Amino acid sequence: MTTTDTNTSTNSSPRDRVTGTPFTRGLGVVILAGMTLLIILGIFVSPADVNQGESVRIMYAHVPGAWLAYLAFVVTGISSAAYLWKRTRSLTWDRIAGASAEVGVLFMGISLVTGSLWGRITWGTYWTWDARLTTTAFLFVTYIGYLAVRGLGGTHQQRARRSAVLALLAVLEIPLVHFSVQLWNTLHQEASVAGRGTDVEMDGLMLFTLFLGVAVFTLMYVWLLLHRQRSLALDDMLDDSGLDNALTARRAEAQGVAR
Amino acid sequence: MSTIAHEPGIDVVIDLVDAVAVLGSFPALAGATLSVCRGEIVLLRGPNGAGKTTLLRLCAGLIPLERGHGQVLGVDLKNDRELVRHRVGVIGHNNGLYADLTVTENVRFWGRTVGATRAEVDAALRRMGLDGRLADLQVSRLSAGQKRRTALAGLVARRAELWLLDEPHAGLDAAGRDELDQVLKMAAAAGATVMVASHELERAAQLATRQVEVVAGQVREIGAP
Amino acid sequence: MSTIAHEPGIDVVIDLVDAVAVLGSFPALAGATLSVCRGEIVLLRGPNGAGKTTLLRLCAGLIPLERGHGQVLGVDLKNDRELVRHRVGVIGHNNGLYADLTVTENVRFWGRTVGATRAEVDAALRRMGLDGRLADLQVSRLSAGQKRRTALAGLVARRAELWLLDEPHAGLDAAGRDELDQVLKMAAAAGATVMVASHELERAAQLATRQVEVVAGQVREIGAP
Amino acid sequence: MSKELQGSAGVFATARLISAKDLRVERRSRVLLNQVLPFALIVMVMFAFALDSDAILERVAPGLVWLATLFSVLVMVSRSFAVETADGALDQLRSAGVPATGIFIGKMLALMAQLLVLVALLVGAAVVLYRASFSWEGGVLLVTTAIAATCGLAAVGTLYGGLAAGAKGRETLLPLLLLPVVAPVLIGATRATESAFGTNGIAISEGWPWLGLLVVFAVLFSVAGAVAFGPLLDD
Amino acid sequence: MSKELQGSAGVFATARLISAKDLRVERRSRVLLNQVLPFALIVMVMFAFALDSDAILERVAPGLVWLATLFSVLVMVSRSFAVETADGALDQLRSAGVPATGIFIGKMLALMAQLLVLVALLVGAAVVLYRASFSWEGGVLLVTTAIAATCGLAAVGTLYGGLAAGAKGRETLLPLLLLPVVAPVLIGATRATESAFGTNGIAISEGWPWLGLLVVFAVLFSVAGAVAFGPLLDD
Ligand code: HEM
Ligand SMILES: Nc1ncnc2c1ncn2[C@@H]1O[C@H](COP(=O)(O)OP(=O)(O)OP(=O)(O)O)[C@@H](O)[C@H]1O
Ligand SMILES: Nc1ncnc2c1ncn2[C@@H]1O[C@H](COP(=O)(O)OP(=O)(O)OP(=O)(O)O)[C@@H](O)[C@H]1O
Ligand SMILES: [Mg+2]
Ligand SMILES: [Mg+2]
Repeated sequence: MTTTDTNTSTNSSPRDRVTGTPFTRGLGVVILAGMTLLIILGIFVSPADVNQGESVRIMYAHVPGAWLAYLAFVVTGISSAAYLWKRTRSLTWDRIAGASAEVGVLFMGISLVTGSLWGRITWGTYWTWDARLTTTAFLFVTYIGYLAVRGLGGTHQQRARRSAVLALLAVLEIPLVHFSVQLWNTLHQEASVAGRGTDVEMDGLMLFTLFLGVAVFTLMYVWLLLHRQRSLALDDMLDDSGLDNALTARRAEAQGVAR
Repeated sequence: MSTIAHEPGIDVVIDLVDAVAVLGSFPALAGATLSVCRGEIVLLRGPNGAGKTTLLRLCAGLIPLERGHGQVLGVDLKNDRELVRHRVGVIGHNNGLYADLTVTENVRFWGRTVGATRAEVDAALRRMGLDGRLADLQVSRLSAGQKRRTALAGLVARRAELWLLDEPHAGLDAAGRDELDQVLKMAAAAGATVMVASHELERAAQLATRQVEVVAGQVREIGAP
Repeated sequence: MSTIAHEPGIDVVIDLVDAVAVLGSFPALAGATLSVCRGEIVLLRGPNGAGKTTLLRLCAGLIPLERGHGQVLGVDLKNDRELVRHRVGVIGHNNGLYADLTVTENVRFWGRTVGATRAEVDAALRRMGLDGRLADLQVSRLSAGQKRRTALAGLVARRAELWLLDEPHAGLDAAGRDELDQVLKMAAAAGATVMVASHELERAAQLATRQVEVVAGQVREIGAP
Repeated sequence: MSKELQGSAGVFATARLISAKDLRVERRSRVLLNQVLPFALIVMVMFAFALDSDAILERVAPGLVWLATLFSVLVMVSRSFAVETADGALDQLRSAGVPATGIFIGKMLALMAQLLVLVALLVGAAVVLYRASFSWEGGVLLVTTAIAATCGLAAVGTLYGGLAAGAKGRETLLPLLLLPVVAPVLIGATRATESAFGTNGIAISEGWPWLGLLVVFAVLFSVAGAVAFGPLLDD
Repeated sequence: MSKELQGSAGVFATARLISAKDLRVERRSRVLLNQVLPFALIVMVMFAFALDSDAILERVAPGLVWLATLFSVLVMVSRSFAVETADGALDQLRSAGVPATGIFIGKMLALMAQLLVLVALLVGAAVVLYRASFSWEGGVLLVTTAIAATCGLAAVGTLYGGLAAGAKGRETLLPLLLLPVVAPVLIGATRATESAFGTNGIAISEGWPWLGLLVVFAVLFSVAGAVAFGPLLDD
């Protein structure tokens, strides 16, 4: 199996390997610091919103969560394309795609949960059949389906090919989620940060806190992605070494029959 | 049957070196080495679960080559296994028939997918004794052996370069077996290559020009019968 | 194996007179007359589509008797064919296995449905060579012959009075065939009756105590081999 | 180890065997958990989307729970019999002389167990998604409704699943047979759930007669199934 | 009669072959006519039961037509691939070197033809059952909507049907994959139909943008399917 094209491949048994490196450990420290700052700024320092009041603080988790989920799914799409393109075909891309989708589902989950908490406070309900909310739910389910297909079994290459095709189709739903607020008249917030020429103006500190949130979530995404990708690589290696053992056993069986 | 087109220089039709194929996580082929030349009729024998079906499916480009080298009809199995497909004729444990279509419709469908003419389809039907009452019967109304005949007729209609047959005799009656053997011998004489997995050793040994034993995912030569 | 319980006076296990069975609207059995005594091993031979499978299914009480008379194990097929069922063991062209269960679980399930003990199930598994690596493998991961073995083990575990086997050898390797033949001979010796449809005439002739030819839905006697 | 003529197992032994087997297949394949459940949730979401109005939604939430259950039943029944027919196991069961009533009860119980899990989760989802809520007494009504309704659905599903099992084009025959018959369950369970939730200001006391309907339905089809399954399989 | 090395048929020849074959299977088995159509009608009636209010019904009629279509698509796709996998024909197609794009187009066209018939009948039923009505321009919108929507549904259905075809538990995997993806079709077709019917006083002009969405979806998934079907089948 072509798993051995990862940089993590050496002769030692995969069971002894860890997924951390000095870089990720450093990254971890930065994330912790950033998180602390975010909590301080988000909960204590930044001002309450004119309309939303204190509840606006949920935004600092909700919005980065959604955006990072988008990012993660886009990364899944890109690395799936990289896997499918013959010249760059490598299972590493497939594992990045899988890892990124898992992390994306996690972030999307965070956004869904914080969103519905926020909804409880501002709209008085956890859930409503608003287009943004519904399309988000569909996106979430789509990637659960993607992960289900990854788990179907077969060889690594089969898994990679099937799921890559699916990922390229699934990523097309993101624009639908993003533009759902324009397509349908929704309860949900219009694009206020990245939106074109909206008249919503945000307090400077709020904006800064939001961007800090995005930055911290991005680092967290990178950290999770690296670890998960490596542990997936180790899983695949474990499969491979399992294959080695099975091969040896089968050959011995053939010897046994021969004599 | 006329001779099959012949690319000069490729007289080794199947060439496997240490081929490994994995089903689930089990190495059903565990380093198989085999080379088969044009015009041979090779019998694959060996106990249940040895890997005969897997070997045939590997050569047909239906499952990936996990490790080792493999060339079939000059095509590299590692990178281009889909290219081998329209040049081989395969029959597996299943028949691959549409139960709602008639015998003729089935054979014609399978013939057409590979560009066979109407005359060829009719000839194949006649060959397998399916041109009488059975011709317009729906496949769901056939007996097991009649289904197998229909599947074989579909295969005969294509006239592949390489025939890969997994227990083709199973279910056929005595006459059917003779017809099939005759078809295979004629195909081989016309330059095609045949590989047959079978447990009916006496009969298959009469057909084969060479026997090979598959044991625990490996291939072992046996002297000519 | 111990002797099978024996109702005195019923030594004719199968007794068909002019039996007609209809599939769709086709008389697959068109007036078959056959009688089989306890302890016999009868080989059903005949061309594809002759009606062998239909005859076996009729005797198993799986399809209705349209016309004529039929008694199996003293049960009248016309009125009480479901009563015959728990006394016969049938294997058809399909295996009847659950793909998600393991070999052992399948055999145990089929054994339990007819009240076989655990020891009997284990013995059956051992008999068909399924007690090693295969025992805990899911059926979906077996080769064709391994599946057939599992199905046969399920049958062996039940120890029926009347065994009705439709091409039981298909897919089995040489060792499996020998094992099966041995099982059948022992069952017959212990007082069971066996009827086997097969196209592998040489092998089946060695097994059978009597041969019968099915042609176009009718039964014709052939002298003992 | 010698023994006499083996009889086949009795009705209840068979039922236990079959339902244990079905639940084991489910445990192996995890179809309910990984696939039916998300499917049912999506069905609920789709309805909500198609209806697209909060006011309507709140009123019809209980109906949606049961509609989603209904569609899941279709999927689960067809899966339950696909397992039997994929390799001719049903034929084998028939020829083993296994009592058909036992097969029916076994498959029905396994189906019912899975359905109960499903309904519990769907009601949970409805509480969250559609903002349903209920009192203590409503809870009792809800639980008994769920049991009676799943029992009825499992009975009728198994019965018709067995009927469709052998047929050609069973993927489509089954819904056709099943849907009209379970309409009473849909209505009864919906009304009972509405009164348990207090939707549209319906009192809990109004729910109990509907529960009665469900119980009658469940009993009727359990008995009918136990009696008729043999002849149905036996074609 | 001698001929050289046979190549397999081209993409469009394959597509024609396959769709002719699928339609012939349908003609023989009459699954659409005898089973799916009644199923869809029953689904529509069931909704009427579950909603149980005339005022609501009239408003949601277009949504119900498309929901019923959607569920029928599930059934039809699983039937379409059951035909291929029942006896290993799909494997045989793969090993015959038949171009996967041709298989995709062929199966998609056959599915689309059947869906169009279904939708036409369902719209007819809606006109009768829910007293919908439409003008001449509305008719044009309705027809183009039906074509675009069925094309999209057929494309995505065939694509995911092929993916699920080999897998264990495909009965349930297919809906899980399919439903979230076709949500846009459901919405778009519903809105376009609403404006064609003039439901809730929506003007016809509002329908055209939705039609655009449907067309984009159909084109996208047709192309995606034609390209991706090969890799998906190929394992
Ligand atoms: C379960 C409920 C919710 C879900 C699933 C949800 C989902 C999302 C998603 C997917 C985004 C990313 C949008 C994009 O940029 O494309 C987003 C952004 C946002 N959400 Fe929510 N949301 C929910 C509830 C809420 C609530 C209750 C509020 C506040 C009243 C809210 C305020 C926002 C804001 C301000 C943004 C940033 C908009 C932008 O600048 O683009 N969300 N939400
Ligand atoms: N549903 C049906 N409608 C019409 N004819 C049928 C139907 N099913 C089977 N037949 C016919 O019944 C005949 C007997 O079939 P049967 O399966 O008993 O044959 P068999 O002797 O077992 O053949 P084989 O050796 O091929 O297994 C066949 O000629 C077949 O065409
Ligand atoms: N999905 C799977 N997972 C694990 N092992 C598998 C799987 N599929 C097949 N096997 C194993 O692969 C081996 C080879 O199977 P194969 O079908 O090639 O055997 P075969 O030689 O054709 O046997 P037969 O004579 O019974 O047809 C078998 O031992 C089987 O148990
Ligand atoms: Mg094999
Ligand atoms: Mg037969």
